[in-house]
Amino acid sequence: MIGYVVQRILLSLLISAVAMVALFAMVRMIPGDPVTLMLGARATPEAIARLNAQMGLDQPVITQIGLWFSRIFSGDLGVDIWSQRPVVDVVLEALPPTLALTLAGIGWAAALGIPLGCYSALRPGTFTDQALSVVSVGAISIPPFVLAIYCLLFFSVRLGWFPVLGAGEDGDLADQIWHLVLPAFAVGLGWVGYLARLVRGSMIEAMGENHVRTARAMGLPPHRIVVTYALRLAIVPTVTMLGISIGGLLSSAVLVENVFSRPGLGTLIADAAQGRNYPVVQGGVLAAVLLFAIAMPISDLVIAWLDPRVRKSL
Amino acid sequence: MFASLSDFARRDPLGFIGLMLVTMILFAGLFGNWLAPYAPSKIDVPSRLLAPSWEHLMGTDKLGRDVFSRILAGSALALQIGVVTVGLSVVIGTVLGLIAGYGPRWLDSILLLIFDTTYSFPTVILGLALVTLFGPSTTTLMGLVMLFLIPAYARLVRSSTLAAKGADYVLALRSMGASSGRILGIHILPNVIGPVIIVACMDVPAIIALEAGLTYLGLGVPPPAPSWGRILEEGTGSIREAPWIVVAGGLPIILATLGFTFLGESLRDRLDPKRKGRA
Amino acid sequence: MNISRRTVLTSSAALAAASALGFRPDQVLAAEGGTLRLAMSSDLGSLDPGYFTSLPAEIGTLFCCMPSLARPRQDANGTWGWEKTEFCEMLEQVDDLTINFALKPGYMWSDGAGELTAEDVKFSFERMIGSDWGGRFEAFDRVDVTGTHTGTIVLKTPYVAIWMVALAYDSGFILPKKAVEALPDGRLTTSLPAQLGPYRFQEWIPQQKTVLVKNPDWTGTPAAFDTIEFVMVADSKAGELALQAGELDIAGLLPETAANFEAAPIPGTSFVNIPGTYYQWIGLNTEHPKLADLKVRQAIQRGIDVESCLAAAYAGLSPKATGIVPIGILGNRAQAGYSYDPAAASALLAEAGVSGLSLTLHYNVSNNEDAVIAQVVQANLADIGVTVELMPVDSGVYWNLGIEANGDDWKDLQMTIMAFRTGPDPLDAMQWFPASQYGVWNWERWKDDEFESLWTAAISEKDVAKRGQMYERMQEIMENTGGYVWITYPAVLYGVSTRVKPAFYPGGDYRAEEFATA
Amino acid sequence: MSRDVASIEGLSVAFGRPPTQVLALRSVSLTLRAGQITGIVGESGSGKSTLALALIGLLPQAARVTEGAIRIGNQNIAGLPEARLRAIRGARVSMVFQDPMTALSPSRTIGGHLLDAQHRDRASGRSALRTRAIEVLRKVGVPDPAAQLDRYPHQLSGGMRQRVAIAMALLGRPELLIADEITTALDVTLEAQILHLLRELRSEIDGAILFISHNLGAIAEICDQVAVFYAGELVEEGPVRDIFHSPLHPYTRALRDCDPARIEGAARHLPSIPGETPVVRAPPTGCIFAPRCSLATELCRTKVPVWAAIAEGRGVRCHLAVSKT
Repeated sequence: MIGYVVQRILLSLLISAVAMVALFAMVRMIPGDPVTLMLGARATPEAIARLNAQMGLDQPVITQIGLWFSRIFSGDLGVDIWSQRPVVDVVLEALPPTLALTLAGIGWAAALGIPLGCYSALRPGTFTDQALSVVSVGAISIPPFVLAIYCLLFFSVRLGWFPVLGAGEDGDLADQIWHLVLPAFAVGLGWVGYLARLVRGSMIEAMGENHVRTARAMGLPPHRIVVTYALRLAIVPTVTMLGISIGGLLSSAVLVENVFSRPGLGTLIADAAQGRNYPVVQGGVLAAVLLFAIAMPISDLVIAWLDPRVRKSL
Repeated sequence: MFASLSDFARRDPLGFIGLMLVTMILFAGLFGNWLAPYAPSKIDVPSRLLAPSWEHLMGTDKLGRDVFSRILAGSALALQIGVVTVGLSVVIGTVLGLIAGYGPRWLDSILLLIFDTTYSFPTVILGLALVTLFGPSTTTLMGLVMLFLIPAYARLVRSSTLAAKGADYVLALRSMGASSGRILGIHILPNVIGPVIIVACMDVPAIIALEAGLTYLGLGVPPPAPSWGRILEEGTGSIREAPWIVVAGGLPIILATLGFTFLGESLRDRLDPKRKGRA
Repeated sequence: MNISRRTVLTSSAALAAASALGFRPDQVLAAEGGTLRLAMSSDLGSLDPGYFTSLPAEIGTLFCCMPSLARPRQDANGTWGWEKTEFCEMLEQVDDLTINFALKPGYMWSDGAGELTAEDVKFSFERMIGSDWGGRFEAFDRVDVTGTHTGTIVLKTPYVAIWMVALAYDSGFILPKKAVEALPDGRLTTSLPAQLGPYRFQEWIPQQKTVLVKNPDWTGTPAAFDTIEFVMVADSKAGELALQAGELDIAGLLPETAANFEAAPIPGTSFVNIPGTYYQWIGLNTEHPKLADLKVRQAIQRGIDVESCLAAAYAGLSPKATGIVPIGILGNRAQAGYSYDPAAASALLAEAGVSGLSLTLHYNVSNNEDAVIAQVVQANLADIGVTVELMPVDSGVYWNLGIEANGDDWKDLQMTIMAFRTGPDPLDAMQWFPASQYGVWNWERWKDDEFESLWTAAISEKDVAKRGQMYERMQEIMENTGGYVWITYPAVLYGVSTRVKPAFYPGGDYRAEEFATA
Repeated sequence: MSRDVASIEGLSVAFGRPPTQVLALRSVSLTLRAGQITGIVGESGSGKSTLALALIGLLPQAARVTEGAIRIGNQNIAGLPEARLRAIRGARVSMVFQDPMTALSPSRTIGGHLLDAQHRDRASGRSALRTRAIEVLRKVGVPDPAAQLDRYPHQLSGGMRQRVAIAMALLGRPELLIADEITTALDVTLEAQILHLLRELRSEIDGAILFISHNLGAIAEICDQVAVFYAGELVEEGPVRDIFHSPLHPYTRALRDCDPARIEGAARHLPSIPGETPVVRAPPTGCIFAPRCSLATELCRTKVPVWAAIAEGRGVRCHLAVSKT
């Protein structure tokens, strides 16, 4: 088992390295330079030269890549052009709110989506199943930012139940959770529908398996049959899909973070990219890529736990 | 298939609804421009933000343009972004997936590395890079979407091909000297295409909704193109004063999602050999 | 199989109830317990007047927490001038090149950095030379310290704009000499080593807010609030909703909301419309082959219905521009030399023997108003037979389009929607159009001798009225090149909670230190 | 006479709706007596498995019991709601299925399966259940049973998995154990072991065993009583000796003659019955076997033969057979 995990992590790190080199080349290809953007109409030639030198932009791309990679291991990801702060701090500050948002979003979506998927899988074709299908598919299609604004309009402004802006006071967990409810709802709603559809499909298939028939022949109560005999295998494709979709999660988070003015990795990367703040772009994407590199092995391990046959091949 | 449409409707109501919705959208997509009561991009500033009325079924937007006409014109764009992109990605992705799954080990790991690398990239970053390099346009958006869909489908096809490669019927075929091409094309493909169809059908609406998100970030289709995403994004600006614009922009996306998903699922139940008999 | 429908429904009901419990009765409303919350569309960058990006959050913090000799003040008829601050005993310009000042004794820096002295003033202004914002101190020579609290500012050449461009605005902050010199390479970043003002900079939470607190040792005019928060608001729609929910005391309004304010006001707020200090125009590249003929350019000037652009993009709340210098600043022209006249435009095109002309229009994709204006321009010019292709570009590309040094987009640049910002002096606005800026920031690419002579003369012209006329003539010359279609000076629209009395700097920046509870 | 464990009275089962419906079973009556192994034999599609699933209440959704009763002990379970059916499964009736490779859940240990099989007496505590599981595993011939509990199905051979499935069926102490083609998927040597095991278990269960197979050899070896099915109808029933030595129904005779094990000399063609088992969608007008029966007369083709009970547990549905006795 350990061999597999190490191999999996090495592969993920290789993926991250390739992604970062690709990013470096791509970012350099994008026209426009950070200095004119930062100073705008007041960019004097000396200021441009000074900043370019400071960021090492005047060196050939290859050396820049080499320099950047060599510094990673010492934890130095360069300096944020706008605020002169080390990129590591900037990224580490933006990571927790995004993680909280995506995990909360996916968390409640799974908590509601998976049972709904099972429920309609056990009644294929009935009116409830079809009604649930229409509702869950409809939920997928509502763009998160529209949903976010409607949530604000209804829950925050009219009912006053929830705050509108920000991610809450540092250190005050209750306040941060209080600020997390609406954004998590907006990010998660689409996922409820998506997970429900996926689980329904694979559950219908699983319920047809022979070992489920054996379980029913034993007279086991239905919830035991669903959870221990059917769901445990039917959930595997869903776990795989979740592992892969970290990239997608970040982009839906960006939209919601934008509306709720929440700090986050997605917004950080988007703003930095528009401002050609290369160091922060690289740092932010490295975090996103590492997030993905971690998510892949985790989802593989969860699958191995769920399905011992996979474990056998480790 | 089914004896008649009514039989289809009775036996598989959701699939039937799906078919109806998809045909409606295809119809609007093909004939939208002629059907539209007004020219979609005709600006009439004095009559801006009018409430829905008989002249303007879905009211007018900030520039006085008739929202209903823009929705109709937008369906052609939605089809292009949704259906064409997903279609191309399924074809290319399936081919890559078959090659990766059936081909030699080293080719498989290289392709897998490429697939995973594109996954790890946040959509926002790639979107911005492409838009800045090639300028915001429908083709850039389609390129961006394909960059994400092709690896997804390739990965799906690869895993089912790997599973099929070991199956007895493939060994039997090989023992009879069938060429790899034949095995892949005629025997493995029908078995692996099922899951791709259902995922692709759920992706069509997801891509249409993604276009709305990208437009919100300024990366989507440039104005004055009447994409549903742009109508939606402009609508959020005046959500209190003119709430009908957001509804008008959001409704077609929801209908498209329902249509493609249910049609996809009923297609899957028919196409996927394994699911033939079962409910 | 009976996971009964009831269990599924109750679990989702439980979920709703749990979130309801999330509502905390003691939700603190803004401006109740002395916290003033102001919406900011951009975050803090750096707090060093020499190297910041002059974002509202940076300027706002410095004006609350740091001293300066003079601050802008509007006179009776709305034109911006300056006045000495409470840190100054005396401040007067003796002649073209010398300004004497005397500080009030006894103002102490925080964190044990000693008293505010003339040495601090000398250090603060002389370090601006060669900084990113050195351009504003071109005419500045030195500061002679004549006493612990007295000194003289000496200019190299007469420079009337020194007050409004430098000393009295966002480059005129005085920094604590000893404390700043102790910093690594003598530069401030995202904190202030020592402060002196009604408020103190307490903390900056990136992407969220900047927090200032009342300065306990402040002896000057008392601060009106216990805390001031510049709250980062990325989406202006969410800002409006936060204002309505009482989470903000002031927030920018979208044009539609503002225009509709009488019919659908945001409860508990009032509407404020402030003339902006941005100036927006459509620039035509006079050297581009398609636009080389003056008649074609004049046709385009008359072919664009600026009124409908304003109605569509700004809901009619922003004034029609008459030139570069915005309303309320010396040199603002009474009216432009042309108006929307499609017939005349078509006639001009016919005279020039041009038909089926197609042009590109570049604009910055991140400005929503630009997109709307572009679509109106496209429709207007289509009516006179000119097809316009919209080219929205991301800000990274946009700001380099016309700069010869940054690539060769400038060669094919035709029409561009432009907008710059100016301080409260015409020189700050006109500095981008003399010959020296040709191919740098003058993307319309023209040169004019009369303009050059007027430009140099106006720098040192002491007679205000005469100086005003010079700038008006300069704008007339620009208009006559046919390279400019004036659009507007985008109005700054705020919703302000009725519990608060706002105060603003030129261009609608918050004057947080002068906000008061109503 | 030993008591009746289960009895099927005039049972008919149909799948789907006319006109596409299939009449899988037509008015079948059969009694299963305690201490006996009753064999069910017939070609595939003759309704054998439908009968088995009916007995344990696991008929698929598309199936409808159109007439008759299924009595377990004295309780008629035809048409009972799912919850009531669940009460008898694993307790009064247990079943072992054909394919051991897919009968056990890949994600659950053998021990887990065996504990689930005793879910009704969870009260007696895990350790008691574990010892009982080990005891039953040993009884069904699983070597070193304690070690097997923590292993997963894919780590066991086909034969071993089938023994575990049988153990699971026994743990509920059922009155009726149904073995639906449990040796079909196994190779010959394993089949012999399982058949031997079934014979020993007969004394174990104070109920009946229903052994379903299309392998006449296996039927002959372990069954006391045999029922022959053709196209959804019970065509002959009787003690194993009578069925094999003095079959009354032409189909039974033909089946017996086709058994490869009985052929002495080499023959170019293996004996077979011409034609195929019909799919019956509407009640037949004559004897269902007539089209393939070499002795068929006009009477067979026009009149449906009535079940003739010749003796206790001995009967046949055939005009000619009745006339002969």
